[in-house]
Amino acid sequence: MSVAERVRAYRDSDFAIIARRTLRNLLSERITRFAFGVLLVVLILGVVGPMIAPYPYNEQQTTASGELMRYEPPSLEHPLGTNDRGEDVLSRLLIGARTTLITGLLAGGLMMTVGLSVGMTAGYVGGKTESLLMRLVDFMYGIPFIPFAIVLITFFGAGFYTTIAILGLVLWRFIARVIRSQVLQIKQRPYIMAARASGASTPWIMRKHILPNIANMAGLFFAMGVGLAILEQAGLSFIGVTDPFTPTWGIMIRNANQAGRVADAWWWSFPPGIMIALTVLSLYLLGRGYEGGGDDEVVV
Amino acid sequence: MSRLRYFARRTAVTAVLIFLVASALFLFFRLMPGDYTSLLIQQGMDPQQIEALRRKWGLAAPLHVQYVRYIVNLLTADVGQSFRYGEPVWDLVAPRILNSFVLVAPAITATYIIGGLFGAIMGRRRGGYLEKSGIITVSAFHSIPDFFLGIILIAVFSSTLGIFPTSGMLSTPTSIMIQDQPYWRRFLLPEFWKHYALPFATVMLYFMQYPALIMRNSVVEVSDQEFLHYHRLKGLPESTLLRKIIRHASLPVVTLYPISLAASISGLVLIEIVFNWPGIGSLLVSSVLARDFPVIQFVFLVAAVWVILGNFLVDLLYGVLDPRVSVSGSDGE
Amino acid sequence: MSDGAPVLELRSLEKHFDTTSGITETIRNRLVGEGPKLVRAVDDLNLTLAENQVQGVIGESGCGKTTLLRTIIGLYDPTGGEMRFHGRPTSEFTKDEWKEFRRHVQIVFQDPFNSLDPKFSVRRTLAEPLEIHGIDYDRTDIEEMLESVGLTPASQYIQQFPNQLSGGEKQRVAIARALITEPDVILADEPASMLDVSTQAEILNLLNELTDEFGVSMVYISHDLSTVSYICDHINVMYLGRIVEKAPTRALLADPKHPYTQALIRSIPIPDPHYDREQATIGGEPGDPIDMPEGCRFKNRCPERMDVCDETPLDVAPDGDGDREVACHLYYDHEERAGAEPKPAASDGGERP
Amino acid sequence: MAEPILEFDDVDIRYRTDGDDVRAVNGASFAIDEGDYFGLVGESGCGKSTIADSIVGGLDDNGEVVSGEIRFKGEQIQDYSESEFNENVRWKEVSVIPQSSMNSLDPVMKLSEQAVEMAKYHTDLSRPAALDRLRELFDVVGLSESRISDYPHQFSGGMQQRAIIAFALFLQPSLIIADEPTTALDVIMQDQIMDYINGLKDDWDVSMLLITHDISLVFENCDSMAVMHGGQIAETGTVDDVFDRPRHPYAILLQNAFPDVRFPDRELAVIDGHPPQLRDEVDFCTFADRCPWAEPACREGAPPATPVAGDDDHLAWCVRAGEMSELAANHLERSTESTSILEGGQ
Amino acid sequence: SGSGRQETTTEGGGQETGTAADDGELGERVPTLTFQYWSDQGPPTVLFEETISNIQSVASDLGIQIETQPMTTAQGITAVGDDVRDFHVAVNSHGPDPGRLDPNNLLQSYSIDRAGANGEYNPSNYANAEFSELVDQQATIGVPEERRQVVGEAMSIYSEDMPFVPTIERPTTAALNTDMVQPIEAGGAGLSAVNWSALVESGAQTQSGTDTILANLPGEFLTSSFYPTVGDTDSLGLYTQLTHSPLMLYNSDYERVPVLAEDWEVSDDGTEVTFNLRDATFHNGDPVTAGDVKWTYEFLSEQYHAGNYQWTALPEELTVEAVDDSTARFVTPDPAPTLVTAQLPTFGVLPRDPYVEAGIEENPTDFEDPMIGAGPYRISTYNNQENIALEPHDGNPQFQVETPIVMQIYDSVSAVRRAFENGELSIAVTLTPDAGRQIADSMGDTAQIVNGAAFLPFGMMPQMSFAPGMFREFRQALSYAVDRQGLNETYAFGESEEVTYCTFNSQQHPWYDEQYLTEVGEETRNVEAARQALSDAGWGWDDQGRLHYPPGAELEAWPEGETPNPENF
Ligand SMILES: Nc1ncnc2c1ncn2[C@@H]1O[C@H](COP(=O)(O)OP(=O)(O)OP(=O)(O)O)[C@@H](O)[C@H]1O
Ligand SMILES: Nc1ncnc2c1ncn2[C@@H]1O[C@H](COP(=O)(O)OP(=O)(O)OP(=O)(O)O)[C@@H](O)[C@H]1O
Ligand SMILES: [Mg+2]
Ligand SMILES: [Mg+2]
Repeated sequence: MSVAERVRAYRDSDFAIIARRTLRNLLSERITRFAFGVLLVVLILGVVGPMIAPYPYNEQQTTASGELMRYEPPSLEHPLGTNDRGEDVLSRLLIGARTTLITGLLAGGLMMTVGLSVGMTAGYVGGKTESLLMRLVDFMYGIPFIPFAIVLITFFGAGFYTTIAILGLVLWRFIARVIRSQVLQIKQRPYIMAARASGASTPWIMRKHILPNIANMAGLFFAMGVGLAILEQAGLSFIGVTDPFTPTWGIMIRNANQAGRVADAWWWSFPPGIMIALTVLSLYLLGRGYEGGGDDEVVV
Repeated sequence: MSRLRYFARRTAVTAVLIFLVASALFLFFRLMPGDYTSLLIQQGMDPQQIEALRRKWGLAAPLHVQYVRYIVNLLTADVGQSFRYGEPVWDLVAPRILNSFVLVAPAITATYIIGGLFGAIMGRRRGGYLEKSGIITVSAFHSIPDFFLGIILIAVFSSTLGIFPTSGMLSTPTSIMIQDQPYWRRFLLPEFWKHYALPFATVMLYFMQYPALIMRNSVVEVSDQEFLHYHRLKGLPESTLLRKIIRHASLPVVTLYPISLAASISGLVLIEIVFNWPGIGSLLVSSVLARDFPVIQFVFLVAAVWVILGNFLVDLLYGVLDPRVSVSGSDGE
Repeated sequence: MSDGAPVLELRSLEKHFDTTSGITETIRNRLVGEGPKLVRAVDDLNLTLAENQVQGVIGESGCGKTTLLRTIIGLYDPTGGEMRFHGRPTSEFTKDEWKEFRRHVQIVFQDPFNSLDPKFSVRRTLAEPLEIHGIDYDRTDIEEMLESVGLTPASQYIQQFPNQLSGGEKQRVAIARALITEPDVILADEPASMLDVSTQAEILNLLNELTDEFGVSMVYISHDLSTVSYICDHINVMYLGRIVEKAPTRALLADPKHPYTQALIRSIPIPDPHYDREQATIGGEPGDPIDMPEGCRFKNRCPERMDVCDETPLDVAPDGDGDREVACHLYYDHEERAGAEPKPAASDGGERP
Repeated sequence: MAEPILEFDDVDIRYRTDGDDVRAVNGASFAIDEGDYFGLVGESGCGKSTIADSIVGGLDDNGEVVSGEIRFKGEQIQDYSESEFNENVRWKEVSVIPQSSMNSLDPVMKLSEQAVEMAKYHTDLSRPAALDRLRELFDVVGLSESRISDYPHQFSGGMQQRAIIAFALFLQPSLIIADEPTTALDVIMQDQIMDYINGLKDDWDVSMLLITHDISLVFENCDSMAVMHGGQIAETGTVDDVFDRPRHPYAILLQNAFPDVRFPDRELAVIDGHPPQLRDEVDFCTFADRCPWAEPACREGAPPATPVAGDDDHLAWCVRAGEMSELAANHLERSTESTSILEGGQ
Repeated sequence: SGSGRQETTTEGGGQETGTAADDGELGERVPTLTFQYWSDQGPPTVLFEETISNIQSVASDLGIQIETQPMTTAQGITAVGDDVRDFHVAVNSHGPDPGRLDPNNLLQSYSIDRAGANGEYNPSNYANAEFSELVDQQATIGVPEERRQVVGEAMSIYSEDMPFVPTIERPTTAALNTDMVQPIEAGGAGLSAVNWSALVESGAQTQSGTDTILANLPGEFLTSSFYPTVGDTDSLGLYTQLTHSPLMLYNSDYERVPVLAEDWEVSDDGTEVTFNLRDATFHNGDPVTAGDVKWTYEFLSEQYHAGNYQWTALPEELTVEAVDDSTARFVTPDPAPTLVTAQLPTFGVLPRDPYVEAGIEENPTDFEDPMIGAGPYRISTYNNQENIALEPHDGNPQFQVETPIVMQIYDSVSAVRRAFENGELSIAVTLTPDAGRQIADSMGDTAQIVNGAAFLPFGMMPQMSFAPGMFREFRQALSYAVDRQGLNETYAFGESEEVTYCTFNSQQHPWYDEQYLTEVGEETRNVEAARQALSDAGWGWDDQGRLHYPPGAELEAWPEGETPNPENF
């Protein structure tokens, strides 16, 4: 098959058609268009940010006379000023885009994976398995996240990726709940019965029918999960149990707060705060997607 | 199944769940590297003394012995002594829980009432400007990290405008003054409310999203229900209809309320820290850092039980609020 | 396939659901000495489906029609009785045979709006059973099948998704999906009842044609006698899990024997203002499949109730007509049968999905 | 015949949407005489419920009667406000048996409370008096009086339907609108419910607008009727007129599409195509695209009301109504040729 | 030197010559180095992170790569105690517990029998038999001069071996609102939550218009476990200096000054210390008698050895004779030199009767504390975990104070600073230097910033049980590579002092004695010297500039999971 043909074949595949349709739906509203726009910008920043950063993110800036330039307010040279160590805030913000994004995406992905597996298994298999899994979810809900995350971090160390893993491994609970109820609904649909009656195996049904039908919802919850992960990571950073050498936005706020300069060095704390808020808001708005996207389940 | 039997069964399940949680917590924390004595070592305590201490605290015994002891103690309502503070965990934790509750309960309640009303308005103005901007607003407040929100409020209202104090529950002299008086006396002081305003506002702004959005969806959904149409056709006046809509739409919001109340205990850790609120969250964090197992175990247990009971309560509440919910059906959901 | 044997034969088929909930109740039942709470959704049911025959099953909501259908397709394990496919008991089936069986028995559902996967295009919907069974196919196979259910030109439909199809078209696709594996039996669960009259006619006509053209047999389930009579050769009237009367369509309509059948037929509105319908005289609600009365299950609503109705009726062939049977004491010759004990209803078992 | 209790005169109803408006009802005209049972049939989405809702001001918020007159007992009501409807029309004069009884009763209120509420807003009946009345009506519809303070979910579908009929009678209205009152029910139950509804005619002195897609219910229970298609009335007249001399192609085909248990071998008529979307101005016959006898004139302007056989009470909105008896001859002769198997056997 | 000895004891000679780099032969590559630090220490954590960044910025010049491993304190200590070898350098510090004003405690920490995987905390896993012997020796030398000599020798070995790479002194920062409180005079220690001496020495007074001093306290300082059942020594500062006066006390210049005792005399063999008491009264008005002194310290000792009071660390066979009402004699079978330098200055005298009545003897950890001491302040209100109110007590012979104090718990430095700037506090302690700077900026003359230094420096602790920390040259290189001035600048705004001698005591410490110490680095970094130190010892760099060990170097001082054998050192 030539490339063109392959592209065309792909374009005509059910998957592509559905994806296009979903995208079109999402883009049809002003709010979600805005959210998309913001996310696109963040994504681009995440990819090229480190390249366009004007200074190395951890280089202490000094004046010509060798004096440390700390707490410099914004200037042409340093559009977002400098921080307590005299590092260029803009550069850190740009690097932070990537690390924050990685945190969000990986943790969100992990949440999705676990939540989806648990939710789907519970929903589809039912019976004892279901009650067992749902009790597990209840149990997870019973855990106060921040303190528990600290506990886990002391188990596994406060590495950048460990934190991501911990976020993902605890926060999947809300996804599991929603997915399960969704699967419970879907599995009652006659088309599932039809497939079963035609001899389709459980894995087949899960893969071909259930998964695609919850894909939209899963995608939206993935978006919310990413947002949640970014928020919670910021919270953990604030407490000071994440790796502070990887400048995520959360770490930037934490550092500003630790230096007690949130308000007076506003150029240091507000940009990451605003970026977090914008990103998370966009993800939420996207996650809300179409009407009544199961908001009521998202109590975390 | 009769309601009574259902209740008994749910209670049993809940009790088992709590037991499991307690066990899991025990195991988890014992697997953590280090215990409180490590801190003592560093601070210069004699190794022999540490050994004696570990024996005294029962940390030297094999895990299963410790476990049995822990469970037995729990059953006899003995939650142990804090290693770090050497005082009964209960005495340490109880006032903190009370303080947290004083902040959380009214704040979350107000959030649910105000958020719910706001959501109801949004739901009625479906498709309108108010709805769209409302959704964005409540979501936006939930997108700002809560601690950052708190810090901003402090920066604006305390540091810059000087309207509210920056932190704490009462000014120090006042809290000394009223310390021998009953707890509720502080509620009579204007000063308390000044301290209360900012943390309260933070909790409210941050958590407004849930009730508002759920209420909105719920109102939209209920407004489309047949029985409402029927009510209208029966000639009930607009105000009565509205009351009915709110009553029906509140169901999911009301049932979410206990869980939210419980869940926010962990969410509030950061807000408590920012506002220096003497609540349970900050104690928990510092206890985790210090490996003060009896305290951690107990607080986690309290949190878990709170959530579990919250769920339980919701189930019961649902049965009361909605006569359709058959008690046997809701088990395992 | 063994010749001569009916395609599908159900003998005393039973499907009971155990609705006892939880351990506590089970223990209580043990202590009190009660049996488990059973829903006897299908109870002692006999049905024979010959090749190229269309058997209708009608009955009120909740009488067990859907359960019957799901048991036949193997989604539920029968609690008792036997099911034979081409003379072979399904209980002896191996896994592969089950798969083969599922290829030969296909299903069409009532609700066209939900019976197609919204994420599957028409092409994939039709291809799926073929893929499951590892049957080679190409686009033309699918197009041909679409054309034969009246979706022409097929190329226009093949890329569509269910939400782009009308109800009637959806149902046609569902029928095409059922036919594509060249089944011997189609089980249809009121495929037309959710459609508008005009479309309903379309589907009924189509099914009529297809059963002739493809030579498939069909079990057609409905609560609406007028459509059943339109498509079926034979009608089985079901009441609370049992078949209370079976007869060729015309015979049944013209001369219903069982009081329930009579009531059913008399309740059907006739689209003719000049026709003066004799109204049915039964009242009450359909019985509860959990607490079924001893003896005849219809006795509490029956206008012809007799003392003997406390005994379970057996199937008899009134007028000695081998083609029709009715389970009603009115048609017993009680003297002759004296001594013939009614079969005790089997119990035990639970859902074995 | 008595005075019409309800008249529709060239009524257009629209739903505003984000995109194009939905022109749900176009140029609808019909009249229900006092004491008459009037049937309205048509396919799903043709506007039946919209018509019903417009009578009691129950249109969705985005719906509006844009032109024409709706007269109830001679009063124009199409421009009534909510409160005017509440005062003058709803329930005291016109009550409704809604389409889905299962979902129409407030699930968290006892039936007795719902009745008391009704009494509170429309009468000065005391609470005990209201309950007494409800008991009385429960008796009428065949429900046990002891169950008036049950919750709706404790009733089966048929019982809920009957409770709703009781509610409809509560204030002795002069018109009852029954919107698909039996759709979800089994035949036997349907028959019983229709029996009750029919019985009202004698005891209660009401008129009825019976909306259904099942033409046989109309034929059996109504005096006159209208057939609707795609937002337009296709044909009105007495049931006998419409049955014996249908002149709108849709009315003809619809009757033939219905399986009749008496004639299981009859070929069912198939009506190709779907009703139109009604997004644009409806100045054509909405049945034209599906009509085997359509001609260009059908698409040039909304069809005029044509009296059938000079009878002003039997109208067909078809430009070819006059030719229909020839054009559709083979459709019209259908039922006469075979004999009913029901009678045949007896 | 210590590490030199290690090298000779590990067989496979050759590397001793240290010339490998010249002939281009390289040993194994130095792995990515893991720097562990305590992430839960608040302001110090900021410095730890700063220190790592500081090294990180020259890592490539040294040919090494650095990874960080934040750990909670408990976890980090456990890891050291178990000799878990997943980090190479710990960046942390010794806390300024009052007991550490005598060197004994920290010397003991570095003794060989605490090294290795035995659960005991030897922060660097330092193993030097000679040093350890001296440490043991000094603990029982009764004659102060002799002991000073032995301690000096031990310190000199330690300093030479460099198990600790010091960076800067631990600064203390406090601020006073001079609109509310009169300025105070503070010694080198400044003013901190563990050291209120400046406050009591100056008899701190409010300005007219306010009548109470409002100060902050970090959370761990105010729990219902008060003296004598206090949870850790940190909080003893609060009790000994404010509420429960001991016989003598370290003042804000870390010098011992008499409080309840007029003077004291140590017998020649160091087994007897005799105190002459001054006229003093407890808060309940009773005079402080020798009987109270006897009861207090014998009781504390007893409880410590029974495992109840975690902190007292008094000698086991301590007896106290009440010679007369105003003379108390402390007797131990063996000389107990730390008694007068470490323990007695930290533990206040308790009135016997009220405490016995309160049931302390039957139930030493859970009794209703009458909260009576002889300190300059009396506890008037005590809100568990919230605040404490103190009123002046005029029966203290040393300190005269006039103004009540209320202390309130605050969890974070920013919260303290905000409250202080907002006028909610009149004294803010345990600030960071940065916060002090901010307060100075925002409040100008209305704030007095009190800077001081704790008596212990910050620094790094290379793990000496395995490579590369086991090699002195590596530790030396680390010491050269750290930019002490830069740290002082970024962290302490230049308010601290660079520490260039290897010592765990900083210049403020009463036992600091430069003549025994080795200078191990410079004030600013010297990468050249660092590289030189390494290459001199046979280390080398490959083409990509990555650091390699000397060829054939043994990389473990002792196997993981074991304890070192003193014979080998
Ligand atoms: N999984 C199940 N567990 C318990 N009871 C069941 C189950 N499935 C069906 N039943 C019960 O079995 C009886 C028969 O149900 P079934 O769905 O077969 O009826 P039906 O004739 O298809 O009704 P309808 O016309 O409404 O579809 C009903 O009383 C139903 O409640
Ligand atoms: N609120 C609304 N907004 C927009 N369109 C609407 C609204 N309500 C109804 N419609 C449209 O108006 C048309 C007529 O609807 P209506 O409910 O009157 O049909 P119906 O004949 O009662 O159908 P059914 O038999 O399904 O009840 C349909 O096309 C429907 O989609
Ligand atoms: Mg069914
Ligand atoms: Mg309708």
